[in-house]
Amino acid sequence: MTDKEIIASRIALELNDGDLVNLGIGIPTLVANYVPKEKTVTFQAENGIIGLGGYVEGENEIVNAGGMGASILEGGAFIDTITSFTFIRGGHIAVTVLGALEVDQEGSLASWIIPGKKVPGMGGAMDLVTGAKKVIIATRHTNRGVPKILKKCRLPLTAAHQVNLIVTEMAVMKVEEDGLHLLEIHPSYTLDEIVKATEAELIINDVLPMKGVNL
Amino acid sequence: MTDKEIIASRIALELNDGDLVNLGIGIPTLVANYVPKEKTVTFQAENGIIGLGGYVEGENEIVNAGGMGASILEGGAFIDTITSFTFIRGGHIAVTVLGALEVDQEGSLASWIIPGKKVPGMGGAMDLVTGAKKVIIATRHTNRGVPKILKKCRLPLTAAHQVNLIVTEMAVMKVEEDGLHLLEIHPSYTLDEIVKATEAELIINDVLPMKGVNL
Amino acid sequence: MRGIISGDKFKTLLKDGMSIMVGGFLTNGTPEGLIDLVVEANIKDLTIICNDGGYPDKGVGKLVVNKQVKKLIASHIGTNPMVGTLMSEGKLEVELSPQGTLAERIRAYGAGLGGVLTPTGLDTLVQEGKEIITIKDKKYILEEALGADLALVGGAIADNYGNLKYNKTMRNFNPIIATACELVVCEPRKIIDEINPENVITPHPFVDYLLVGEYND
Amino acid sequence: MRGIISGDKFKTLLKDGMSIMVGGFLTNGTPEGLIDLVVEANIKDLTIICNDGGYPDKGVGKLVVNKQVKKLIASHIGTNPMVGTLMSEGKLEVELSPQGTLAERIRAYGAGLGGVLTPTGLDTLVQEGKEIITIKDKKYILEEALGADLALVGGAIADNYGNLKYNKTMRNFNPIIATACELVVCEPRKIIDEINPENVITPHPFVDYLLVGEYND
Repeated sequence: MTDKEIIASRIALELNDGDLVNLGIGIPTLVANYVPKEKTVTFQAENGIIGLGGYVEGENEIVNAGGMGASILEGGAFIDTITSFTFIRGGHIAVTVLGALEVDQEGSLASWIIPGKKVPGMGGAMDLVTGAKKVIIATRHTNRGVPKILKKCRLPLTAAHQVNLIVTEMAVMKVEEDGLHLLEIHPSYTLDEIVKATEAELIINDVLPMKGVNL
Repeated sequence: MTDKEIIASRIALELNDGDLVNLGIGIPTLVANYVPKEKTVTFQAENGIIGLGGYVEGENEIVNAGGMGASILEGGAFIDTITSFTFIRGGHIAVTVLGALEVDQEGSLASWIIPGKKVPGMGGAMDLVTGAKKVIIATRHTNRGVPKILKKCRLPLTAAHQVNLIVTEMAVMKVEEDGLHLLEIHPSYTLDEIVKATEAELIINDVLPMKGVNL
Repeated sequence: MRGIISGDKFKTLLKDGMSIMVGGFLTNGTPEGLIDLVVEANIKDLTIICNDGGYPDKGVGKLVVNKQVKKLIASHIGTNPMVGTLMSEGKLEVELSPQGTLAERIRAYGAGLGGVLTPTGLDTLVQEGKEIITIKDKKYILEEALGADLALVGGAIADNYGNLKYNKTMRNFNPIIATACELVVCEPRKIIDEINPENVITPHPFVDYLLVGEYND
Repeated sequence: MRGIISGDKFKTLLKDGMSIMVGGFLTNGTPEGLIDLVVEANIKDLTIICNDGGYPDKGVGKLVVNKQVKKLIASHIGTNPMVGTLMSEGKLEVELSPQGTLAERIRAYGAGLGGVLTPTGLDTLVQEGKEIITIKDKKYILEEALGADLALVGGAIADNYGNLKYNKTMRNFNPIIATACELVVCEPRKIIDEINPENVITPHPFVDYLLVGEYND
């Protein structure tokens, strides 16, 4: 499995039957490929779909939140932006999975701006991180060796203290009141390697091998 | 013409082609009967109709804002309460016509409660009086001889300073910055009779006979 | 949506002291079968949130008459004399909210907003005890968001997925309350295979249960 | 609705310095024909309010590239590099608003509310310069209501009365901006006789003009 596949397949295990889920662009989108057949998970696209289906090349009447041609599943609904963010901000989204530039041990996330370099804007990410019941960050553990999981984010925040779980190709970490707990590690990495690749202080008890990973 | 017919027919002249109009219960409802054929006026019922038609005895799937069986005209729409009050509060209603317990020379209205006696509630009236572009009060000039058009309302207000025009069976009065102007009087009444039946101070210049009245 | 629910199962979800939002406007669009089950369950001390007080024999009026209601939040109570009577006897607390404000307060809760900034009710009894916020020299009343434990949704055509659209004027408060309650139960007028995705008013994730059968009309 | 409008008549409604809201999400549902007319009219110093900055050759991006825009209020500008370039050169003011907040601000204006009380953006750059309101121990940013002079609505199926429904995901911001502007012009994808009253999304009184003909797709 590639790093992306490891992350996506692990996160898929966090989705429960009946969940309404919003997946961000990039690695998060891949999570949809790993939902077990026996679970009914409904995906939302914040531009206005309940029941988002897969990509459709050349489709331009139905697009997903990345503006790509997409489809709607049976039983779905097209909604306006207000209704879409009523779902998002109102706590009706069980899980959102988003990428990160930085994420920290306090559960804060930076993902929308690198001042002076790149200002894509926050789109729906600030609402998603604030409103979803469970916020999962899907990210590579480092940016070419530079830690992305920090003590405290240095880039401007997307939201403070809202992240619940961080899943990387190396580890699964959970944000708790007392700090960032290392829950699972990928068997390809040693505990030492993971600690070295992480700026955040990891609270380490009962670490398990990463679930859902096929070696 | 009865008093009610005088009031309703005079108010109908205030409606312009293309107006979206909300009529309250009672005398205001009668205004719809006097809209000239050449004008296209769309009526709204705040419970959720754009394009309200007439009463329909026994109809229980479409009701008007009084809970009575009603109809929808061609080109109409059924809407929810939020959309209905987006029209109302957002200034999308050109004219609302409402009844009054009391109305005063400052344009304040009392219509929803007689403390200790009767508390029907304000329903949609407070939003209508606050949000409609033009607020017309349709009321008998007095309550069995007791003035209803006052210097200052004594009953709890529905809204302050929102009324634009007051139409009774005796007169048409307009609320301006400097006070309540007597614009028109019904030919059956003398100026003196009208002044006596009114507690409010009337500013009197160029009074005309009431328009649209068939003697 | 979790699925179809029976009347008996529905009754097990009811508890004394609950807050319940009920759709309908002067009972047009009110789910009478669900109300009857709440009457049968005879739970007490309810906070009922509804556009109006219904009629003594219809809508939330039945709950008032059966003395199950501790507090009623509504915009209009003139059609049910029992509300006024119990209120003046001090046996029922009534909070009157302008209709548009009531709808916005519920919507705000459902949408994760803290409250509503409305000009409606300024300089009236409605503003008493509430914060006034000035924005660009205009005043607004801060009305707090309003949620509840249970929504009873009526007037709907449902599909097999739990999506809802609404019959004629029965829409009114129904789609709004469906966004603002912990548990949302709908008593649809009928169930069809699938609603066209462009015509869905309440998407299925807002709905927990459909109650069907003897309560359908 | 006032009626059908020609492209030439539409151009007479345009003025330098206008604020214009444009529907669409990454140009899905954006009325390209109306945008082209605004480009032709070459009015300047515009404030454009749209979900995003479009693409250089599509959507509001065409107005940015043609240097007609003084200020852009949007949630995302990453798909149009010209926005970033002009912004860093100080030739374009950009106000970034979270997508849900942007939609709510527009809705609030259309609904006569003074603003929005949202938790989104707390403890981020978004809250800078804004009032924080505490309700029941929770903090919310007060975001002001946002209206404009002109709404350009796309992605719609219209009927002869001016009622609108929307095609698939083209709905997005379109019905929202239609409530919040002095003048609302829609470029529908097609016009049908009548939309079922239960399926209308934007009722005709919100719409001023329909632009049809060569700009239809």
